[in-house]
Amino acid sequence: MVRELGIGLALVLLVAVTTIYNPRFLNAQSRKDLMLGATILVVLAVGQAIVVITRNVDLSVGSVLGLSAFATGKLFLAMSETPIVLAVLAGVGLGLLCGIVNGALIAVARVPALVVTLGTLYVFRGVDYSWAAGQQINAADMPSGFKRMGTATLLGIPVLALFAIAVLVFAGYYLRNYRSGREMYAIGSDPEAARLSGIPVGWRVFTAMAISGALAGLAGVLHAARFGTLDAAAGNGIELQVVAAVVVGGVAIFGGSGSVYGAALGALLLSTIGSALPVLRIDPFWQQAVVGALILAAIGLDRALTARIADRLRGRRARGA
Amino acid sequence: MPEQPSNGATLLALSGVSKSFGAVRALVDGQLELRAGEVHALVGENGAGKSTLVKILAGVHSPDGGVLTLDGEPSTFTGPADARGAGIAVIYQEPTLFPDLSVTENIFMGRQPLRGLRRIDAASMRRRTAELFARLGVHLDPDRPARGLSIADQQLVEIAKALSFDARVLVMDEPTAALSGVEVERLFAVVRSLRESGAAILFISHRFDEVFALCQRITVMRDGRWVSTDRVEDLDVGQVVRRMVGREISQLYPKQQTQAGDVALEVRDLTRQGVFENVSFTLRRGEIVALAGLVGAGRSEVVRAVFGVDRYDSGEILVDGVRLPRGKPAAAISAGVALVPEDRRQQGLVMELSIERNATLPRRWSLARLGLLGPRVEREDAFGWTQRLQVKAGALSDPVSTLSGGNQQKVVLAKWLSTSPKVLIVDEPTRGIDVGTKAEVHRLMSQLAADGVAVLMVSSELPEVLGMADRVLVMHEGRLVEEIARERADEESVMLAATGQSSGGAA
Amino acid sequence: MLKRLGTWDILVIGVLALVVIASSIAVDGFATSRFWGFLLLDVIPIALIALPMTLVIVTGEIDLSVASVLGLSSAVMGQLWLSGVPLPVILPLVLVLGMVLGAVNGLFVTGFGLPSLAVTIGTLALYRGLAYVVLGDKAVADFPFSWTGNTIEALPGTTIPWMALLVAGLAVTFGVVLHATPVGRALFAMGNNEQAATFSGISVARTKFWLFVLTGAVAALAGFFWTMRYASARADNGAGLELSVVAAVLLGGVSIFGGRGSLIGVMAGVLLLISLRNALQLADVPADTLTVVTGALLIVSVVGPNAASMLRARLRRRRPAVTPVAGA
Amino acid sequence: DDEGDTPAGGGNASGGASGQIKEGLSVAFLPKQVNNPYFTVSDNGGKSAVEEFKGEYKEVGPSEASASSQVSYINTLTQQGSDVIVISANDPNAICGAVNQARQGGAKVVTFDSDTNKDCRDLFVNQVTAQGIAENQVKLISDQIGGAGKIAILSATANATNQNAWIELMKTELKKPEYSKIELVTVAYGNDEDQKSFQETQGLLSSYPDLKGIISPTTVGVAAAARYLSGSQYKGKVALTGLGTPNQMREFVKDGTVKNFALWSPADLGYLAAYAGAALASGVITGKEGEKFTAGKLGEYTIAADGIVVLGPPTVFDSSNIDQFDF
Ligand SMILES: Nc1ncnc2c1ncn2[C@@H]1O[C@H](COP(=O)(O)OP(=O)(O)OP(=O)(O)O)[C@@H](O)[C@H]1O
Ligand SMILES: Nc1ncnc2c1ncn2[C@@H]1O[C@H](COP(=O)(O)OP(=O)(O)OP(=O)(O)O)[C@@H](O)[C@H]1O
Ligand SMILES: [Mg+2]
Ligand SMILES: [Mg+2]
Repeated sequence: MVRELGIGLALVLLVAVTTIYNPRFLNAQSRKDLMLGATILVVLAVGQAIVVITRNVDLSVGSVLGLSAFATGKLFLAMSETPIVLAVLAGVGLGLLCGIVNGALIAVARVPALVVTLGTLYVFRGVDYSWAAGQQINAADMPSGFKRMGTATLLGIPVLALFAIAVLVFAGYYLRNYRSGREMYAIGSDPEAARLSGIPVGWRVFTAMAISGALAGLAGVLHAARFGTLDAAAGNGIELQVVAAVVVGGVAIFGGSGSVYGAALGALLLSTIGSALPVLRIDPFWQQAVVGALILAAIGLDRALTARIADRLRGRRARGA
Repeated sequence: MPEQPSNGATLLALSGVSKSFGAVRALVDGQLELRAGEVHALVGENGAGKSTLVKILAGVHSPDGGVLTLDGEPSTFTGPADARGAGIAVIYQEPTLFPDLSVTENIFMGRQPLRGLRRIDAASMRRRTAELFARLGVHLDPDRPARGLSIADQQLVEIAKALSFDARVLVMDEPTAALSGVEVERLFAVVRSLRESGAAILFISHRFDEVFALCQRITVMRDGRWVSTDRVEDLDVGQVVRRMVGREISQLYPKQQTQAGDVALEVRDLTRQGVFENVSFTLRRGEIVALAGLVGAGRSEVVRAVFGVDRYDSGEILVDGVRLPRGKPAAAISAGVALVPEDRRQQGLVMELSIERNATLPRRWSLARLGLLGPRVEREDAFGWTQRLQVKAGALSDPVSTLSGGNQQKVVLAKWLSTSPKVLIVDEPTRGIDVGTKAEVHRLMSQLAADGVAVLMVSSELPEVLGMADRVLVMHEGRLVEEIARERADEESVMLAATGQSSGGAA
Repeated sequence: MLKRLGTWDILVIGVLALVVIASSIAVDGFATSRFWGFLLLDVIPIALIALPMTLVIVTGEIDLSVASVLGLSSAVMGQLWLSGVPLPVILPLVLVLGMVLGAVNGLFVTGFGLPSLAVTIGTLALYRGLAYVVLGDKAVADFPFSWTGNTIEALPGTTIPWMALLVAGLAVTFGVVLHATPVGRALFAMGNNEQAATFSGISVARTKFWLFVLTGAVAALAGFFWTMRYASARADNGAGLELSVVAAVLLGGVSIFGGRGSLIGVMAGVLLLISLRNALQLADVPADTLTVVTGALLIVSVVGPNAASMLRARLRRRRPAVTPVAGA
Repeated sequence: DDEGDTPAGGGNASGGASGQIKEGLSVAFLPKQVNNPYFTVSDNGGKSAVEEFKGEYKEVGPSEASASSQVSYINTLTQQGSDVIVISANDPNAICGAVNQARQGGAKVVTFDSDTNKDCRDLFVNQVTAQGIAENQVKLISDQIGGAGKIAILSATANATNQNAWIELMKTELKKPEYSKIELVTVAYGNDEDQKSFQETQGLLSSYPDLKGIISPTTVGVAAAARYLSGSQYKGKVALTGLGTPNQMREFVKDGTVKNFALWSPADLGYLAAYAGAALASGVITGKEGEKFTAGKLGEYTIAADGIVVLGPPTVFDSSNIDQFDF
């Protein structure tokens, strides 16, 4: 909780400074833009957080997003009357399929997630490219209802962001309140002890990968709705940003601790930096460097905090016998 | 002694159970019968196969052969979840907690109480934890993470976890190893009430007083085989030990008389906050000094600090009168100190590396010519000591992980003996090695001492301590409480000091 | 010597030989010296960075910032050149820069005890960002031909670039260090079991720190080569190269968890990856398919050995495998 | 399509007819990046040209827009002995060495869309003159904002040569008396990335509340800016023009976000480049200034200074004509 608080504070500070510099940063339009800008990264970060909590990693999310986004476009090209619900389901389903491929390779063949998902990062993207063959799907090809979803708001909150919020709340609730959710933490904390406790480790890791895939698929649909214009390159290279968001959000890269809320805050922070720097009229070339420095600062801070907590606990160990 | 159990039905039984890990035959013929309303002790030397048997009961290992019967029905467990489903709760020898999760969550992982929609009922979970802790007399915050708990507290959490099962069968693998008297008494009270309510309990311990105080029957194991099962009334400690070891103890420790020489190692006021305090002692050439104490007394920490692996807060260490820098094992090695660590799998050996590379790792620089290690240098060098210690291996280029535990231990010994140390520190040198080899190791240590090496031996095995040591240093809760000369050292004096009851003592 | 090769090395070399033979027969223009000249030029930067990366991964760490170090070195080269510093001075300066960048990684990893995956994702962004800060989106291209031309110059009478010879020399050096020196022994030991390595008198933290420094220096050297070969200093040079390097190293049989791998395997892996790519390119296979092939190769390289050993174990005896879950 | 000559300009002694182009020329298109829709369209234009003069067409290229992987493809084409390489350069310098090797190997190299150094290629087929773009864009925005107010430019990357040339000329253009009431407040860079361009647009509008119009002379930028405006309160209030493709912009022209914008035909660009390359390879032209050749249905073109061939003035798209285009 301390960690989430820290990031929340950093976020508030960033928004405050930017708003003081330029009050329009927080007007209705701009608030909406900030939320929209964070939506996709938040959805991906939630999935990634679940995977990282189990001491794995999913580098293929960007490729899955691209594949699913393009598939959504293709679906509308083929059947412009497709109901939105169906399109969302199709995208999520495709992502789920990709996640299942990852999960099966990792859990069944017992190989490191990093290598497998680095491989599927290439494979899924390659499939996406071959399928697209340079085709672009334009906003005009999408039904207006779907595109409206990309900009519509409900009570001042963009509909797309509502998806992200729903995913976040659901995942957060699941991880906290369900046995299988807690078992994911247990696995990340100590896989061997998890096995001794009778936790179905392989199955849970498989599930985590599948969830991450499905959420990347959802992110693809959201991408299609938001950007309207689609080619096969959507989400290219976003994976490291997602991992960074998760790590900045206080999820330990070696598993077992952190929360999806933290990861979402991390994503929100990274995307808000992306929006704030142009408003602050900071040299665009500095942006990436700032992001990198921030990642380092965040993980360094996280470690310092953990060390302090550990020290406090050690101090308490003076138990008489 | 407590009263008769309510009923004596056999809940869980093993017969003819065997289990091998590669070439190591951990269990050859395991037999056990756990009855309702009875506490059953399982004793045996280190490496006798007790924990392996426990893991078979827990469904962690599936046996290679033999029968497991549950309520009279032959059954098989395909995983820990099966055993748990059958009402078997297990406290493993090594705590298996999740460091990142709260104590409460650790206790209820996978079996959290649920409320509507299959959600975890956190409030009732915390309440039940508090109840369990109250029952055990534990003062721990149920919401604190398991990370940073002392071994004793970890063990208590494990006990609370096992109790929370309301299991019919409770298996405890050395639950008291890290506990002090008060906690042990509380645990026993809980165990007795469980027994009265009709549970079957398996209790493993190296402390015979506990065994005789708590248990109704005792099964003795040796070298993976069942030896005997008797009612406590029909046994005494001497009989149990003889059955465990299989021969007279005195044969085991061929101690040569040596003349103590110059001081080789001097430790002054070594302190590490919360772990050990003001530890001072000297070690002379030709001497074997034993560092005794209960598990968790801090002996390993002291010798690790001496070797430079662990940090320490104050004090100094001198080898041949020269001060060792802190935290530099390499410096300790070049000053002539060698440490055979207690955990060979984690600390002693690089399991995936070959025997020859393990055996020569500390001397890789001195073996190199022009900075290069030729293809045969290590093998030729490793050959000498591995041969002398009779390491049984296919080839020296095999990974050390393919060796049996005892042979692995020999490789660790070879690795350090080949550095020709002035000061040899051995931490539990014979843990997990078979009876024959044990005698060999003892002979070797005697021989080295006779050759003028100063030997510091940490051991939890009293007979080993009594048989080998010229002097016995006893640690209790991080302090050196007694120094006992060979002549006056016996089981009682050492145990009294180790349990902190000597109150000053005569030294 | 041959019997000291691991089964995986032999397999990778075998597949490489197969690819070469099959391509020579099936792909027009493959078996030409000109093709191999081009191919070697493509191999050089990846092979170069793969050398220290192998050592880093053998110790159980990873460095994802290498391509950004390459880019930042290139950008700094451009900026220095613009401000009139001569190339013979620039080269050592850039190497020192690489060492400093590597030292920052090393400090975070060993000094603060942070996971290298997280740290180097951070410095991947930081260093690339700094490259843009230094050079912006400019390209500096007016390097003298005496340098740019010479960098890709072939050995007289052949099409083999002399740089390839240099890399081969470095590869032999790294191979000897890793496989036949006390340092190499220490690297394997700490990759397998850090604790046991510490107990054997190995200074794990210090060794890892210097390994990161070395990686930075070599990545900077690759940046120099890159800038000279393409005669263009840009901030985005080599973007995304880190994944190719890691892929090649893993393909070469190095375990991502550390403690296992050989330099011969890695060099065969690099050659396999690039020659397969260039051969398919020559056979007009579209880029998309190349991407798929690269990924599939990587997956097969880890799943293959595991599946095989699991199958063998199952055939030998039926007992549950005790394998911890894959880590990040 | 009829493949006859278009009677534009009339046959001239130094110019050739398409009949003089050799059959069976191998023409390879190497875009900045395959899978990029803009290049898919223009390469397909090239493909129809190659089919007309009965050559062998192929498109190769990297899936990420980097100069280094382009070099690898140029090397491959060199080995394959392509007659004509039509390339859009990711870096004006980095591919020079490889391209020159290809030319030594007998290939004719034509750049299109994005040029290399002029001594690395035989011809550059320019979509439009820089002057033409500048005049066009300034005129479009001035008409939309009524000739007065603050404007900003949303460019691609800060080192994009063509973008910078256009921006410089736009500044000169704005000095003309008829534009004296227009003030250019800033140039922002969206790096030709959708998301970045989107955020930069947002940043522009936050920083300059009284901004009247935006010029985005890049297809990615103008589409992102249009999408931002159409979903924001500024829709219809802040004018936007630039260079964009009809398919990407149709939506925003119809919903009133964008009144008009301009672009050349990417397909024609590829088509012309293919003909230029074929004419070179057939010896119809050598690449010298003043030489003429006929490019199929597009008619006759003359090589300008520095080996540049200009496609022609851009087309302006608005709600009246946009539905006639599909690219
Ligand atoms: N996973 C394993 N792989 C290989 N060998 C093992 C494994 N587990 C145990 N062994 C070996 O099996 C033998 C029996 O071990 P076990 O742990 O059952 O002994 P124990 O009776 O519990 O000893 P202790 O009193 O020291 O706890 C030992 O030699 C040990 O080294
Ligand atoms: N991981 C740990 N975290 C906190 N405290 C620990 C940890 N490991 C050991 N301790 C504490 O350090 C002290 C010494 O433990 P240690 O096991 O080294 O003692 P020992 O006398 O060598 O016993 P053993 O016979 O097990 O080797 C104990 O009080 C123990 O609780
Ligand atoms: Mg045991
Ligand atoms: Mg110990």
